[in-house]
Amino acid sequence: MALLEIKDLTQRFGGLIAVNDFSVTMEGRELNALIGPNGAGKTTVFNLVSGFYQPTTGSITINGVDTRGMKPHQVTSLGVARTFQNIRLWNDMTVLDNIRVSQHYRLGYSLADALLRTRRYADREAAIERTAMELLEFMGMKDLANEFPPNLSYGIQRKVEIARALSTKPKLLLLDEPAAGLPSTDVVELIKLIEWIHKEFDLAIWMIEHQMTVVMSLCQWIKVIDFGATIAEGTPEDIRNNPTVIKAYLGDEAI
Amino acid sequence: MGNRITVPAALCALLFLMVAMPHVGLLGQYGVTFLCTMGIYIILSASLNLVNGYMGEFSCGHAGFMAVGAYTSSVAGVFLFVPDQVFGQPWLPMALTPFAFPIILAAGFIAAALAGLVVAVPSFKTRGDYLAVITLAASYIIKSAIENVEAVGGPRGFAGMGKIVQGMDSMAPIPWMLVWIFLGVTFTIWILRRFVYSTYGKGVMAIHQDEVAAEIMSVNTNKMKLIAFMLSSGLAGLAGGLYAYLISFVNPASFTILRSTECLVMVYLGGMGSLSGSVLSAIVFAILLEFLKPLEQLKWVAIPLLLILLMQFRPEGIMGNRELSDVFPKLKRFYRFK
Amino acid sequence: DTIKIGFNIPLTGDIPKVGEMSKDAAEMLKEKVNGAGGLDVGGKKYMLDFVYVDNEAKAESAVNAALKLIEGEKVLAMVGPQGSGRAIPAAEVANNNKTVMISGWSTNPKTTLDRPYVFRACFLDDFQGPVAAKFATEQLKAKKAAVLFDVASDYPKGLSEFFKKDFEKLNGPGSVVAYETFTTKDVDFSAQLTKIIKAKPDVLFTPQYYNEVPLIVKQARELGYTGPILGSDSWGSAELMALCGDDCKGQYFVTHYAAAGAKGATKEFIDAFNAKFKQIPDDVGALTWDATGMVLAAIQKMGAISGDLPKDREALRNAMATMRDYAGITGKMSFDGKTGDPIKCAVIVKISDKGEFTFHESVCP
Amino acid sequence: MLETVIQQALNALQLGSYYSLIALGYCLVYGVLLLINFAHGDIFMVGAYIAFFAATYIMGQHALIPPNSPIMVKLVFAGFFALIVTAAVSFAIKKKPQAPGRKNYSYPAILGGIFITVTAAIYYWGQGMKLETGADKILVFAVTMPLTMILTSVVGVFIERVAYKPLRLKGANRLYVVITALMMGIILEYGNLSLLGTSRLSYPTLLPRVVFDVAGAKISITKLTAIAASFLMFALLQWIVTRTKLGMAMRAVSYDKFAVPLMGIPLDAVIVFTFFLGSSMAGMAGMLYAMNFPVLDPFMGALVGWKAFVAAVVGGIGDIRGAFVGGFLLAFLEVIVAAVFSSELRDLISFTILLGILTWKPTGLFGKPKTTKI
Amino acid sequence: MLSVTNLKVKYGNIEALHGVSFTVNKGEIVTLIGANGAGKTTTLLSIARLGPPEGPKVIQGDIAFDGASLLNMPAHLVVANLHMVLVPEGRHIFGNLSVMDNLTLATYARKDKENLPRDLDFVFELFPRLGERRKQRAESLSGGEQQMLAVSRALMSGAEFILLDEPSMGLAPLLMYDMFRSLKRLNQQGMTILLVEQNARLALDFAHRGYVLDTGRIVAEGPCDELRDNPEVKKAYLGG
Ligand SMILES: Nc1ncnc2c1ncn2[C@@H]1O[C@H](COP(=O)(O)OP(=O)(O)OP(=O)(O)O)[C@@H](O)[C@H]1O
Ligand SMILES: Nc1ncnc2c1ncn2[C@@H]1O[C@H](COP(=O)(O)OP(=O)(O)OP(=O)(O)O)[C@@H](O)[C@H]1O
Ligand SMILES: [Mg+2]
Ligand SMILES: [Mg+2]
Repeated sequence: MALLEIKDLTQRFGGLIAVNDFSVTMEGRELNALIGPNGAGKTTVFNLVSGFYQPTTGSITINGVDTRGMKPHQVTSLGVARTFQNIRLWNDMTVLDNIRVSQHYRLGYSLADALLRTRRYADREAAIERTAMELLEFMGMKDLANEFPPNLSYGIQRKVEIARALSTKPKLLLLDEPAAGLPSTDVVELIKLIEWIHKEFDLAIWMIEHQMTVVMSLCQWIKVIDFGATIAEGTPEDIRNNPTVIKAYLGDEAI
Repeated sequence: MGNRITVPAALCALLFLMVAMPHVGLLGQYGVTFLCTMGIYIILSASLNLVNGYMGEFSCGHAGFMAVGAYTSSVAGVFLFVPDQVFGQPWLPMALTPFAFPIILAAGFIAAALAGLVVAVPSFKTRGDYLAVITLAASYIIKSAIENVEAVGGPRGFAGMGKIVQGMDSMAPIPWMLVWIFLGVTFTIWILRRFVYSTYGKGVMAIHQDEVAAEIMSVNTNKMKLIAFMLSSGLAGLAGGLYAYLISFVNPASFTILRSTECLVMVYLGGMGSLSGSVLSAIVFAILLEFLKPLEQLKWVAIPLLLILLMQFRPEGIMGNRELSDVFPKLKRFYRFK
Repeated sequence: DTIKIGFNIPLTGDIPKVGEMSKDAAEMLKEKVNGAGGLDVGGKKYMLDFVYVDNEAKAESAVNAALKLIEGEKVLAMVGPQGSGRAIPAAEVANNNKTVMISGWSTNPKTTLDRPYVFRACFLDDFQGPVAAKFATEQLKAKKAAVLFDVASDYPKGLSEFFKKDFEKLNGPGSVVAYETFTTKDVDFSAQLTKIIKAKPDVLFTPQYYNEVPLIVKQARELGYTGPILGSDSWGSAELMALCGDDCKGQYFVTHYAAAGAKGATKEFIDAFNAKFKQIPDDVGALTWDATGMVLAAIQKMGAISGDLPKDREALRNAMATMRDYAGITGKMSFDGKTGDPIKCAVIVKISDKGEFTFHESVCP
Repeated sequence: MLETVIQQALNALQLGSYYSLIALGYCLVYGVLLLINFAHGDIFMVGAYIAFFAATYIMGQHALIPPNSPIMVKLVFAGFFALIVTAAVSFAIKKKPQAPGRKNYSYPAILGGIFITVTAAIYYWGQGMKLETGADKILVFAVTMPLTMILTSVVGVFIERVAYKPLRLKGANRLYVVITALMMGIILEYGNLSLLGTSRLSYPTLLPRVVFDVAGAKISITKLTAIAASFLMFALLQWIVTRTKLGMAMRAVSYDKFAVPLMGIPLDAVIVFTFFLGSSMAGMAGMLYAMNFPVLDPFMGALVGWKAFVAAVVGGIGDIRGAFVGGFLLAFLEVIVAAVFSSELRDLISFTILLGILTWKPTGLFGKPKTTKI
Repeated sequence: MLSVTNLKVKYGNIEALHGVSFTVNKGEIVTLIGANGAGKTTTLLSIARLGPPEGPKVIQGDIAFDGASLLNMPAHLVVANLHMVLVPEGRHIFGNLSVMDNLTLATYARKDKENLPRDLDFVFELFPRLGERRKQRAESLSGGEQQMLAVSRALMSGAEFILLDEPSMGLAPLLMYDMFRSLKRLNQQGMTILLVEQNARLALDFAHRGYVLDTGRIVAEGPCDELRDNPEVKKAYLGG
């Protein structure tokens, strides 16, 4: 059974059609990209998958569960995590807390436990903290655990956001323009990081990205949409040489 | 672990002092009531801080929930222990009052918490200043509802709680209300601290800082809001109950918008999202109120002026969103904030 | 030696006028007595020392104030609080601490209800209400009456209920054709008045405070109500005419005393007050004067002051409870020893075309 | 029957006109700074008092300068008074953001003119001449209104400068500004109380007490004025906010103060102008209110202020139409409940309905739901 | 035209720039490159005179425009009188206004009303997408569309000197290249440009001269071709 299955998804905003019956299936452990001109509907697709919008028509199933009518936090608990096009960390919480709170759906203790400080509470909190610290350690941010996001550079914040997403133990990780605003040098690192995550955490990654270096060097399968509808899909090679894609999206580099 | 007992020990010592001092005449009734009022202020500001500080909403109807608690506790008490023309003969002998009192207060807590639903449910969809008005409307509704219930005396108010306090005194000659309020304060701080320092409760702060991110990062925002509002209003109800028995008389006029305003001032004066801030500000506020009385009308020019100046120098309140233990790390030795 | 008496009054809060009036009256009385060399108790002269504590018109600060006076200041007796909202809780405190308290103004039965140490200087709603009803029926020849009052304020509410009861007793059920309410601080009554006018009453009874009366009367007239308007003692303020102007002239209200055309002690009081504070004292002032006066009279009645506070307070209480025919400026008052409520007469005042409060008739229970 | 319906409708209209006028002030400031200016209700109160002193002074009833004082005193006083007014006006004009930086020589002329006329006017009335005929009083009304509006707005702007601006520059959480506003309100109330004492003031009748008869229903000229004023003000504000670039700038400020100067817009000027407008409306409302409910006390602004705030929000705070409609909605609710059900239940029912409306339309009647783009 | 000398600025009490000096001549394209947190944005904010609470506070040094110091000129006059406009990092569009209103507002302080139609056409031709979204509430625009709007606003405000902070952020390649080409065109028509760009290679291709910023200091400068060949720069910013 497919990890993610989107069938003829359509999203209207008033008059305008942001996503126009869009379909895709992803198996576990894939690393795919969704690209397309600005305003093509990429982020909207992600918003629909993560349950932030309710689709006008069409269906989204995750591991065979239809997510229609689910609230985002329920979708997340099905194993879908995401990052945002513009970073959305909780700025008044330490990095560590950011990563602890995002495990909310699997706290494993109740309000009563929290107030009475039961054994279960103690164990679970310890476990949660452990997970968080491990994650930070993995990503080499252990010493930043008690920093507040605003004091971190843009690149690090991106990494923290990815860590936060990972802490929900996702099977599918959605990255919305992870390389945006990173200097060329950091982009190289980011590529390594994503590759590593994909290997290490045994999950599927689906990313939106405008920097072809990232997309081409990472992804196995690329889907190109414009005006919400698929205009091309295939391996990096196919896409790089696909005339429609060049015309609608890639353009020529000469300045 | 040493640091685990220091705080309880300190509290017990305090409690002992409070019981002992009046006996050796170190603390008169006036002092006692003053401390009581202070205690009630602490409960009010700390509880409102959960919603206005930690969750970042702007609830300005706290007095309404206080009223619910006050009336419920009063009626419950009178119904159980005092002969009353409306509620008939008492059900229980006075001797039981000291034991039944926590239950009476609990009744107030629960009733207020339920009243909190009136605000919590809209808060799923509504946010910010719209919610502020909902809370405001709620408090108006509550007040005007009470005014229309003849059974509790309408605007004339409701009395008879004095008997119960006397009843307790006849059991043992200690400043009962002070003790109860002290326990109430301890309970409030205890429950709030445990809530906001658990990962569970931190969900509330996540909502404050970025609700969308919170929802998508698996925080069940509606549930958290529900809990926060009910807990907050419940504690306000507790404060109300204690207030009712302290004054041994309640009338709707004691729960006007002004009361809510006081709560607001204390919360923001102390700092959004700082329990120790709320406690501090409540103490400061109570002291100001009492000791500036000689200024008569000018008092109400002086106090706001002071507060405004204070905010100019500390635009995030006395404590900001930090706790005493963050300001004086040494304190951490005595208790752990985990 | 001195005698200390405490005043628990709203110097701030939303009825500061009440506090001010009480304080002025008290100050005047103090000067009068001390000027005469002090209060003569059993041949010994005592200077008076009055302590004023603000209760902000809030219940809890009324309690604090009471305790402050009783414990801190060790007063012999406490005057006030004036409003029932404050008087009831303060009374509880005073009674528990076995200290005489007398409220000038609180008309709520709860205030003195089985509290031997608590007294008041004014008559209750259940007396004033009937008086108003009787007057409306007999003098104003009213068959149908309308009532407009503030539900959120206990005093007007209680009064209105008694008026309704008695007026319907006199003129048959349903004779109160409109029974309309508003809430404290409202200023627009046109909706209610429209309803009232539609019901075509012969008289409009509105037991509201002097600052609301002008608005009610003005709006009633503008909406075309022409009949008489009857009020209660809460009208009886120096400010009424300043605020109301011509609209109020020719109207009646029930009260404790009539300023204009007053005689004897009453007149002296008014003139002195007027001279001192450049304004006519309202009923709060007068009642505070009498309340305090009664306390002093009772002290004299005690015969001697032992200096042992609890004992003196006890003695004072007994002296108060058995007070007979105290000739106050708001009329003769007696306590029957059982309750703290005085037996006294009410006065019907007519507002003359010169805008003075003129004596119309006196009604006794 | 019909008669009563009309009468009640008129009652609701005139009550609503006050709610709306105040609500508009709230809404204006909120629409720019996202600041619930809780002091607004009390600025309204200040407006009423200013209107009182202005009117009584002009009518020579006031001892500001006793009629028999020597000419010089009067002149000096008049000049001083005129100076305040002129200063206020110049402030208003200078800060008008249309022409950033550009020099404009017409101002000195205007100001001079204003100065002279005001001096003359005040000197003339300073004689303490008694005004008997209705015409004179209407003249007084005509002069008092703008005077009140200007002076009140000076108060409003002053508060903004000394209390709100510093906090804004410190980047304080907006709720701290809200609390400061609350404090300011209290200061105004008790400041007034300790200045003028506890006795209330009675506003003089300026407009003739004519009562019109609409199909048996009655309405006085004062009430009509209030209603008319509220509609006029609404139209004016609606025009400014939606039609002019200044209005556009105001809305921009509310969304992102940071970027406003980058458009070449003088942020401060926009804010000052907003407060100027808002407070002058409060002033106008205060005066009309005082004329209709002629008992002035320092707390008169509190309740009506809160209610107007509720109205503004239910209408959809930040939206001019919302405030306007909200004001009337509240009034009609109150009147209808009082008229149809028993008036005891007025607050209970009307607030329940408002609460219902907000639950059903989470951003009020006109408020646009903020599309959170992620 | 613009000369920054020994600029030191603080956020609260953290010093973010420790004495930055550089110049931009009329009709030039100059680029600032540097790692995250190097101080590029800070520099631009100080030039645009955006101060606290959000912006930095200048504590030393000077910013001069045509020789005259800007330090005590309010931000809005920098735009209105000097026609020097910043496209801020993070877009800062007015989300509650429509796309069209955003563009109109940008012309607030503009005197030469006659050129408005021309510029509007230019913008819509450069970003056709905005033309289609004319009526839409700006906050619901897609990331890239918002970026387009931010740049367009600057173009509408009749700028003669434009400060760009990561204009390509979130733009699709095609559009990005189009935009840079158009900017080049504008530059040839006399517009002066100060560009901050994460994609160092692109920036160096685009600009005439460049400065390399590292933790609040200028560490290298010169014509772009030189910088491109400078080994340190290669290693540190062009990713080898
Ligand atoms: N809430 C909304 N209301 C109205 N229109 C919207 C809304 N959200 C998105 N849109 C429109 O839908 C289209 C798709 O938006 P989306 O954010 O998915 O684009 P995108 O592919 O992410 O573009 P980019 O690469 O620039 O981020 C855009 O044209 C946008 O204007
Ligand atoms: N508002 C602020 N408050 C405090 N420090 C800040 C603030 N903004 C930036 N800083 C600090 O100033 C330094 C320079 O930041 P700046 O944003 O100018 O760097 P940058 O080169 O623009 O980075 P980026 O490539 O991420 O845009 C950084 O160390 C940053 O942490
Ligand atoms: Mg996107
Ligand atoms: Mg930057």
